[in-house]
Amino acid sequence: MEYAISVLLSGISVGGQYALIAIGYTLVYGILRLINFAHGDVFMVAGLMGIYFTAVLPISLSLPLVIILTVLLGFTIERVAYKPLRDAPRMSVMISAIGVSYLLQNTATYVTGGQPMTYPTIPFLSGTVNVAGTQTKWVVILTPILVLTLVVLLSLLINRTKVGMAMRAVSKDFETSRLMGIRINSVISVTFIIGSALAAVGSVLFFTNYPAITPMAGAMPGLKAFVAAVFGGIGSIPGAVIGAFIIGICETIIKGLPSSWDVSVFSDAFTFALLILILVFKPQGLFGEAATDKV
Amino acid sequence: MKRIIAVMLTGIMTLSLAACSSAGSAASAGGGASSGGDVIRIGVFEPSTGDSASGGKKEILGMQYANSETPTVEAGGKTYKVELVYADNGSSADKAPSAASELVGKDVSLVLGSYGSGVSMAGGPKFEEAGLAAIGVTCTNPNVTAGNDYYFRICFLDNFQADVLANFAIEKFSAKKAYCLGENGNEYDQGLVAFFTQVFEAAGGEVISDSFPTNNSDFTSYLNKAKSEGADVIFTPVSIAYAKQIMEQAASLDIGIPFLGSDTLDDNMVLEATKDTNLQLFVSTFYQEGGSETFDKGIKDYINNNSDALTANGGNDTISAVTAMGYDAYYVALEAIKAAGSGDKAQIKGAIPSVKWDGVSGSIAFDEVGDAVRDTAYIKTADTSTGTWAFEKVQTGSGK
Amino acid sequence: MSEKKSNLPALIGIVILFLFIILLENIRSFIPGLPMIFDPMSPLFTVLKKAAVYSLVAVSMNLLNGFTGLFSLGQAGFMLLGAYTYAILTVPSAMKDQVYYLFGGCAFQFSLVDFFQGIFGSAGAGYAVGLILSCLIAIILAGVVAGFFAFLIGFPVLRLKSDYLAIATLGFAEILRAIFQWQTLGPVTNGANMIKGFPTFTSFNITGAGGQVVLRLSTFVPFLITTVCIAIIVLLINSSYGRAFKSIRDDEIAAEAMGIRLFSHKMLSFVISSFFAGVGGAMFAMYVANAQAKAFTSTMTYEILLIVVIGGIGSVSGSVLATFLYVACSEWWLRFLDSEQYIGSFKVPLLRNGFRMVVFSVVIMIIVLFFSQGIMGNREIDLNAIFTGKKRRSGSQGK
Amino acid sequence: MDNKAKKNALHIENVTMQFGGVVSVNNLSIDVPEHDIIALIGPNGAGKTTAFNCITGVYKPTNGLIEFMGTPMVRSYPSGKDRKNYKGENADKYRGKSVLNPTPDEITKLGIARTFQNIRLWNSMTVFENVLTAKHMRAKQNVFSAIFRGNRSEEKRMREETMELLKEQGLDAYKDENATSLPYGLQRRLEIARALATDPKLLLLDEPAAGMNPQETLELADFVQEIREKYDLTVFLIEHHMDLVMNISDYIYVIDFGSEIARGKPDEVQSNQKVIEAYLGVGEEEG
Repeated sequence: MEYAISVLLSGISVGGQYALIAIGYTLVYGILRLINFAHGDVFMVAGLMGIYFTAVLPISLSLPLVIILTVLLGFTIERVAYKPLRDAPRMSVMISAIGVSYLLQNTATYVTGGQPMTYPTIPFLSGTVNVAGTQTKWVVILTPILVLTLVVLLSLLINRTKVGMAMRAVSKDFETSRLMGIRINSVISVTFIIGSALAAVGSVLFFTNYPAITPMAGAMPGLKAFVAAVFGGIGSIPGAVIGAFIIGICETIIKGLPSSWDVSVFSDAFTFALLILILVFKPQGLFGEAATDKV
Repeated sequence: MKRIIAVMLTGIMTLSLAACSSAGSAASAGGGASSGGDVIRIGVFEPSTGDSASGGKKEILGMQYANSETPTVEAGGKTYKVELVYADNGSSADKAPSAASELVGKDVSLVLGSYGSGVSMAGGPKFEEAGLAAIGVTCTNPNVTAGNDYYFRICFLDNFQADVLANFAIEKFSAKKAYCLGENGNEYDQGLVAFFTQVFEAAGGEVISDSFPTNNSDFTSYLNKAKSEGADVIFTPVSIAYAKQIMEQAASLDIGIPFLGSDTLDDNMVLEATKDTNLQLFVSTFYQEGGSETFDKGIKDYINNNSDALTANGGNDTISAVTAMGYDAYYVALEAIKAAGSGDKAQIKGAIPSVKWDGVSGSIAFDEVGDAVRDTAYIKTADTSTGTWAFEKVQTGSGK
Repeated sequence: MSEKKSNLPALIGIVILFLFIILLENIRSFIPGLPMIFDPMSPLFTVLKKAAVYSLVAVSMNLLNGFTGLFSLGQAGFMLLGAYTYAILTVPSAMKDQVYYLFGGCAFQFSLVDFFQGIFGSAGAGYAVGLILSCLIAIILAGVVAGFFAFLIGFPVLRLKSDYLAIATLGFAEILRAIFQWQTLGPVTNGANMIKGFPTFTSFNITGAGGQVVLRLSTFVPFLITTVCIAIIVLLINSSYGRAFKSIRDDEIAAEAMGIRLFSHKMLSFVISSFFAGVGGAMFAMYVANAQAKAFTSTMTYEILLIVVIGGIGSVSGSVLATFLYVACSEWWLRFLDSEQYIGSFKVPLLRNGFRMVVFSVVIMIIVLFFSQGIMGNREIDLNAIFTGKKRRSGSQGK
Repeated sequence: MDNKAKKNALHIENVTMQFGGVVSVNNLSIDVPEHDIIALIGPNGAGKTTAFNCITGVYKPTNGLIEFMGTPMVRSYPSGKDRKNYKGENADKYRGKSVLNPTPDEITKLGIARTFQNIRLWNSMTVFENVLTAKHMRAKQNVFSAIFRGNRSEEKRMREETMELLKEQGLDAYKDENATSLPYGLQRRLEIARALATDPKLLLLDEPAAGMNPQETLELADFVQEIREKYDLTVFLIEHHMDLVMNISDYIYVIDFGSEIARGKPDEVQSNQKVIEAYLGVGEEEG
């Protein structure tokens, strides 16, 4: 029982962190129909910035700075690497995204010298707490709460504000929105800003829990978050969050299965198998809307 | 139009680079032609990017220090300046062959490295083809030297190391049940786990093992599993980044089971992760700080007086065993050059098997496969209050 | 105008190229005084071999991504299948116990090399025939296995839209990697350990009685295999099927309305592309002299994709050209960026480990953003024109 | 009316196409007799192209039957959730019979070729290749014979026939031009040539005169009649251009909001009050 709770706790915590990244994916995909491969790496860079800033600045100052700079990074990436390709085929944009991801990873290798970096201990978040006989960090408990709060806030933003309305319009019909005078570029920028800010917050939570950062640290969580976004129905924020939690929990359950079965190695493979299954049988995901092509 | 510009740019880039590189190779070719001159090059085949970069850099550090200590070698009545030539094998098997041929192309007399067995095995055939001897420093996989006449090594092998740790677990903790955790697809981890399992089960123990996927970051499920299975020891022969994660997460879970690690865990980044926790970590290693005071003092000075070296060592002056091994490897190379009497690669290759050297990590001699004859390993433990390594014991294997 | 006649110059050109490569690799044994760069062990030849291998993989990816418009990121997975098929089939039985030392030998004892040596003998010309046959069959089977897997996964994934297809194939490659690394399958795949000991490119060097190399063919062999494979791909692209692929890329709906069966043509392209990726994987195993699943990561696929982009999506000759440039830059010419350099006494700033890859990725981004056509766009270098000196009108299809 | 006497090339019966809650085509029934030129007209958004897409297999109609040359080709009825939400008529007329839902390429193979309202030429190919590629479907070859040139005679035949087609259409001068670099009128023509390359019995033209000037439209009318004779074609077209439709059509169907509002010979339709109200008034100003 204690063991089951500990597995569930890990699952919720992992899922929560995927959720924060997945929201960024789902927002961007919903609007640009672009798999932003670089998103996971933005998350990794946010983690690295966290390390470098806390080394010289107090935490209360450095964390906001990390968020601001990550937002700036996300914004810049969009402006430099995606905007010029707005009318290019989708494949080009995706290649550009892969290129950005490659660049961020290589730059991180250069800066860190390839060494795994240690994320600083953040007071309170890193503190431990005992849940039903299992010791865990506070961050594990706080992540899901924070995620849910953010989902509510984001839903409000999207459903109640002017920017949110524009975002919905753009994701429904890009061309028409443009004709209707919606400033597409600012809507897209806002999307990237929100996504990056969430990635920054996600990085704080994730790396407090798993404190070693390597240049590849963002790739896997990034891909899984994308799978979560697809699973939940791309474009749907609650979908992405639920997808992320399902994937996180499934993953830890697989890891936690008896060793004699020797299946724990497939925790990542499972995620991808799930992706293929969902794409084949329910391509619109759990909460997405089916789209028809115009001839 | 753009296309034409692109082609032109590419052309210019290509030309300038070709010019650049041919200038470079011309220079080295000139050096090669005058090998009767006064320079002997030693190739350093190590990762400085990729997963194993951290270990590779520390190994290079030992060689650099040794090189700064003894920059010349006397052979055949002449004094040669020894120059280290580096090639980054990128910790990956697909980059290793080109890094190896980079060294061959720079006309080195012999090669040292690599940290990591996979890259050594990938580069090995290149050295063999070129008739160039390579001395492995800390590549512990049996297949590095087996079937390759030109590969030697000064470290012990995986099976020996696993044997030592299994015996240690039985002797020290009277362990009956061990939990092993390695990275899926990493031959180092899986090899050690397999050998450990053999020895431990032969001694009547029970082994549960798991593998985690590459780039995994959540280890709490595995650790909780070990706990709920009632393991007496946890054996984690993983690379540094994972070891660090595992230690951090084990600390927050209050796991309370002793950890056994292989030589990769002998790293100050792992050590740091155990500081101010109640973790028990024991690692088997090639060298224990304090083994040679002159070396300890010398290398610490070297590290502290050189900011690049300090960064490479992870920001402090704790001596990693691989650094000591790199240091010894350099001297073994010098001995081989002396015995060969020149910088000729074929003669050096012929001389290596008979080289004997009393290094800081113990005395080194080679057996017929080219492996070092070693029968002891050091076990050390992390002192969690001071954040240093404490010597535990000298451990021998079960003698198999 | 008959086609055969018009392709003759290209054929002659290729033969000359082959001869040149053989000469280049052996020249230093005739004229020992030549610079180190002509040493058969110099980076030049390593780069040539790797580029030969990668250019086949790049062209096979281009067939799918560039000519059929299917954005697939599964190339590394198919290479993995090819590499393992080749390795498992050709490791001599005598080597198996040592290679599979963790598993007490291999569950699959058959070895093509032994089989043919049993027929043709293990020395002299018989050995050569046996070696060539066993490698050839193993390489073809490597392609077949990769193609077969492509066929199986094609059913679910080829119905997906562009970016979903990309991510599904990427996921498939990851799943494959996990399976091949699984210790439980160790007796076949050798688990995490690499399979080695099989014939590599070096095995094709002709040695004399004393074991010394008489004629080096280790660079020629990958060139030969790649050239044959690429020639087949080019013939396919210029055939009726190739036109059908292009029509699918240009406009799927119009293609379907003109009677081109979308699914079966996509499948065809996918299987053929995977077949050659499998062959490329087998050659990759020969190049690195081992097969280990760890090498076939998504980074490898990205690398190949970027090569295709640099060369120009939809250009075979562009892909080949870009591969040689890319491999030479990343593995050779730009290596100097990784170590400290001095110009006089001035230490060039920034240069240290990892800088090469940063510069490299910046260059790639510049190409992707500002020269999205790549080197060649969708044009081709006309070999015939080069070797006859005549310039034909580009785009002329009237041959 | 002699329609009954002739055999129908295409017979559309009770076809309804419903997207969610929107009925785009409602209970449409059309007969296209062999060798005739039949037109389907109606204002923008009347559901003409949707009807075309139902015939060519792009959409699966919600309900109805389409016969080609006397054999059922498409047959469908609403079931499950669709049945509950179904707003059209004859919901259960085809229930119990097998559902036929061929893909567009299968329909093309039967002998129905089409053009598109917004021209869909293959933009990376030359004029010659565009037509040649459409011959792929009926070529006797497999992938191996194609790669190793075992299909040389077949390839030669396809190239010759393509050349012939281009000459007839007056496109041979442009054969090596990129298809999309042609003037608009020629692109339309090329699309028709490409459709002809599939050896159709029935040709569906989706607004063939859209964007053409009066002169080009006149030429087009002649052209359509010419190819009908030459290839013994049946033509079914959607058009806005009233001149063209009135000129060449043997019979006209008029739809609005998905439903038929009138049918008849050109002069009958022209004088139909409903048609004038729904369509002609607007159409004349436009055209």
